[in-house]
Amino acid sequence: MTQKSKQVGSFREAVQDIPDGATIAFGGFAMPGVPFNLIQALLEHGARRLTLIGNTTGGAQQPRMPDMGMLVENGQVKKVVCAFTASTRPTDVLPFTKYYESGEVDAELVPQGTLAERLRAAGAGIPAFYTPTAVGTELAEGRETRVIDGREYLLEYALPLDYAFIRATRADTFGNLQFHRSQRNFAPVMATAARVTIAEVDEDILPAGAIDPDQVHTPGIFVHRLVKVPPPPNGLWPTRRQERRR
Amino acid sequence: MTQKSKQVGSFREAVQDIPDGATIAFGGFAMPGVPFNLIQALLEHGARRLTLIGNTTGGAQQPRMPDMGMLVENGQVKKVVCAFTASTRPTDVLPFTKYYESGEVDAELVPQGTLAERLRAAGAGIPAFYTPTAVGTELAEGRETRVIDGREYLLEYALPLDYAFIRATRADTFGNLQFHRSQRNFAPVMATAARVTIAEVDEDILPAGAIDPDQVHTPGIFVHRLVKVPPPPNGLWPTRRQERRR
Amino acid sequence: MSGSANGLTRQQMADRIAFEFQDGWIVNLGVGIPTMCSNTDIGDRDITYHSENGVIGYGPIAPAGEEDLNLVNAGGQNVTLRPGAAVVHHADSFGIIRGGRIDVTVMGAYEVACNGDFANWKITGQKGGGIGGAMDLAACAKRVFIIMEQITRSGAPRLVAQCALPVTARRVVKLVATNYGLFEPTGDGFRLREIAPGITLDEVRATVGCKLTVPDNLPQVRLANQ
Amino acid sequence: MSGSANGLTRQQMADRIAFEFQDGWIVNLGVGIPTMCSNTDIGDRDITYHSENGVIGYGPIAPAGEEDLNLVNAGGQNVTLRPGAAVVHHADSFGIIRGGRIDVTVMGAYEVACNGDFANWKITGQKGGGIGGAMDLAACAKRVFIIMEQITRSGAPRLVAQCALPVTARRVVKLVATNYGLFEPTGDGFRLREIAPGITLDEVRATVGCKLTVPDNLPQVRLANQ
Repeated sequence: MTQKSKQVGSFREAVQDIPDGATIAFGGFAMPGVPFNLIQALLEHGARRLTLIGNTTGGAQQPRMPDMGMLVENGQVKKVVCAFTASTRPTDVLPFTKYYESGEVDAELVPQGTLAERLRAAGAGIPAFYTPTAVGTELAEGRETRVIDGREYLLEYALPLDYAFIRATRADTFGNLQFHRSQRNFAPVMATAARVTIAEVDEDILPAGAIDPDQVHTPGIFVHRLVKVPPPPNGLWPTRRQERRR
Repeated sequence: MTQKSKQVGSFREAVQDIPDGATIAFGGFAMPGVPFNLIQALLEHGARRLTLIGNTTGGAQQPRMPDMGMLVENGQVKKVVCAFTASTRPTDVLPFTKYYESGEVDAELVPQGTLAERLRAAGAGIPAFYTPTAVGTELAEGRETRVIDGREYLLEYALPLDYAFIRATRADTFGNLQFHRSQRNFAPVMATAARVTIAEVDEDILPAGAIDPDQVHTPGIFVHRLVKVPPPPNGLWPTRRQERRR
Repeated sequence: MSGSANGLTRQQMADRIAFEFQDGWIVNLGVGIPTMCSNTDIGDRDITYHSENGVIGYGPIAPAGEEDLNLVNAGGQNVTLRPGAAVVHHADSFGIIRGGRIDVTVMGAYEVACNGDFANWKITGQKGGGIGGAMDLAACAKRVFIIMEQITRSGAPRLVAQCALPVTARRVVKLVATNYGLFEPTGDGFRLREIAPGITLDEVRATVGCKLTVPDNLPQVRLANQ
Repeated sequence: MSGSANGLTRQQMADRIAFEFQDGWIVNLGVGIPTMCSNTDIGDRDITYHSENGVIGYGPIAPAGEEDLNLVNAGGQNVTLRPGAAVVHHADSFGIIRGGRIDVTVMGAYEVACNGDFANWKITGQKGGGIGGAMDLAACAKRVFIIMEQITRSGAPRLVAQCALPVTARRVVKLVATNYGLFEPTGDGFRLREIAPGITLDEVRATVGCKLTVPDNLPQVRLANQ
């Protein structure tokens, strides 16, 4: 049994087959777990009419790192699916907002837990499920609900992906991944939901067998391409957080 | 912030509050992960009219270890919910079968993946979900189905628990658990589905902080009582497998 | 931002809410003032702080220079972990929330209505909004506590008869701390439980947009753990 | 149990099915004869064996005395792990199955119908049954391959026009290996792809309970990897 390594040589190579119209999710919650280098490569690659999925559209922090909003600014995006399509601070206008308000880009606003569960459902072969979240709100208007044991629930559908871009701390050649602390966030469920998962990895790729099978966070069967993140300035790394000026 | 240890001194103490009529799940798939010692304590405790949930009713292997079937034989069980309520080998009659055939005990037969997902749903606040499993079979007769994107799915409901009995390899005083290899199986989802989770633990209970937070399999917030399994013969441990005589 | 010009400071509002936390609770703190609850001294009560991103059992903000850049709370601040912490992924983290394991979620809000509705994700006229985990938490936590200023920048009440903004969840708020005092929605109004030092009852009455019930012996807001 | 008195042995049936596995496939092997597929030499094709209990990437049965008593395959046998293995919990394991990641599931069966229905969980007159993971696997794997004896103990066909026993899933079986040969359901019958050494075409025809298609140049069952 000859295992081939899933490591590829560059971020450019990792994203080169992404077609126009693809649905791509980006891991990350605040700085940890954002695949900065893969997003940068996608900006350079230029695929268009993308549907992008992630927690936020980005742009709320300084220094600004590659984010969904930059792909929007670059004219590559048809639609975003996020838990934040605007800031909750009235004075804080996201870079994404003007494209959304002008109608150039569409957006679907999804509660964060529902977003995570829709991705998990897609990966787990569950086409739809019921959730108490958002019942009685504007998001539930006109939507199908169901009363179960006296409580009202909203029907939500799986959210399958063409690609997941994620960042991990450690990987072996088979694609088994480990995340450090809150770097994990959406990555494991996005990996299960995607046809193709591409991971940028902080540390050198290890031989298969170097990670304890009990301690694998995302099994390699869900991971298709690995790229080692080079040290700065060639690779992009999380930085200390500074609040965005407002 | 003073953390109290969740360790209790005996299996008897761990199960002493279990009332008649409780719904209890047992972890385990074949030998690994079966909470033999807690099941033994429940046999001695004597609670009745129990609804028991697990992969099988037991009794298919020698040497026979404490299992659901023994609680049935002991007159403590109202109903079981399992992925096996009979053997698939016509010649292999389970101890449970005569109680089921005589009507003394009720049973609900659930595909194993649906069983795991119903437990996971209960723990994750999902009251119901759709699955492709069992569509077109006897199990779907008279049940609600739904066509989504051209495929037919069956509606399944969450399966909440009063108690989960599980076995782990390692625990800290806060209840964080690690499992070794396939000992894990149903335990993590049962722990999330239960009001009260009781874990029997192979190794000495560690101080909080001794388990790397990235490597916790079941977070302590889901675990309420821990009992260290004593060495044999006082504690019950998995043995090498022998096929049951038939 | 500075503290309120009137009544309680931001930290005092957070403190007052934190005093309500009971031993053994699992607590989720929203972005902004709520995160300050974890700074409050509540004695030897054992609290597990949960963050939407899957961190269970975080501790204080990390000292400058000692941050783990892969470890943040819901507000994106680099935090520390306390012994017994665990990390799960996002779907499991919201499983904890929807599964009813969170004893209290503390959030900011634009408005709270007397029936327990509240609004904190969308501003009038805005396209889009910022829901984050608020709808999951509000719908599923055992208790929702709100911390907000008593009035808007333009002086309008935030404690209202019914929400003008799109709600986050309905009939869920149990307790509200503002810079003017501590309030409970009663269905048809608010009950003032405690009043902030330096704030008069008339000032409170003038800034609540619906019926207000005031007990005979109105205590001042408690500002120390007891 | 011993091998079949007629035609292929149990291991030969498993071998023939294993020869179909393609490089990179994720394969789930059911209890009984299917588990023997992992003994087959299929050259340097890289196969990941998945077991319902969450073991991804298991290897051969553990040598006596070297068993890890907490590591079993779907049949409860103590197995080994190959490099790159990973363990997940039961809900995640069946997420892998329902999510369509299993390239083939190999199972035993009582009956296979010519439309691809099959039955393997409940015997006539029995109360209850043994489903295990069979319904999830059958409904969701990319391919279902069956290994079973050609006829029942009483001599009745197992390859039938329609299942008499309650089915496990409908229209899913792609390939069947029996001791008599290799068969494909065609909708209105079975196509005999290969015949076992020592078995005559008349014997096959007499033991298939519906229409049988036989190609002009019928090969013998391939018994070695190529």
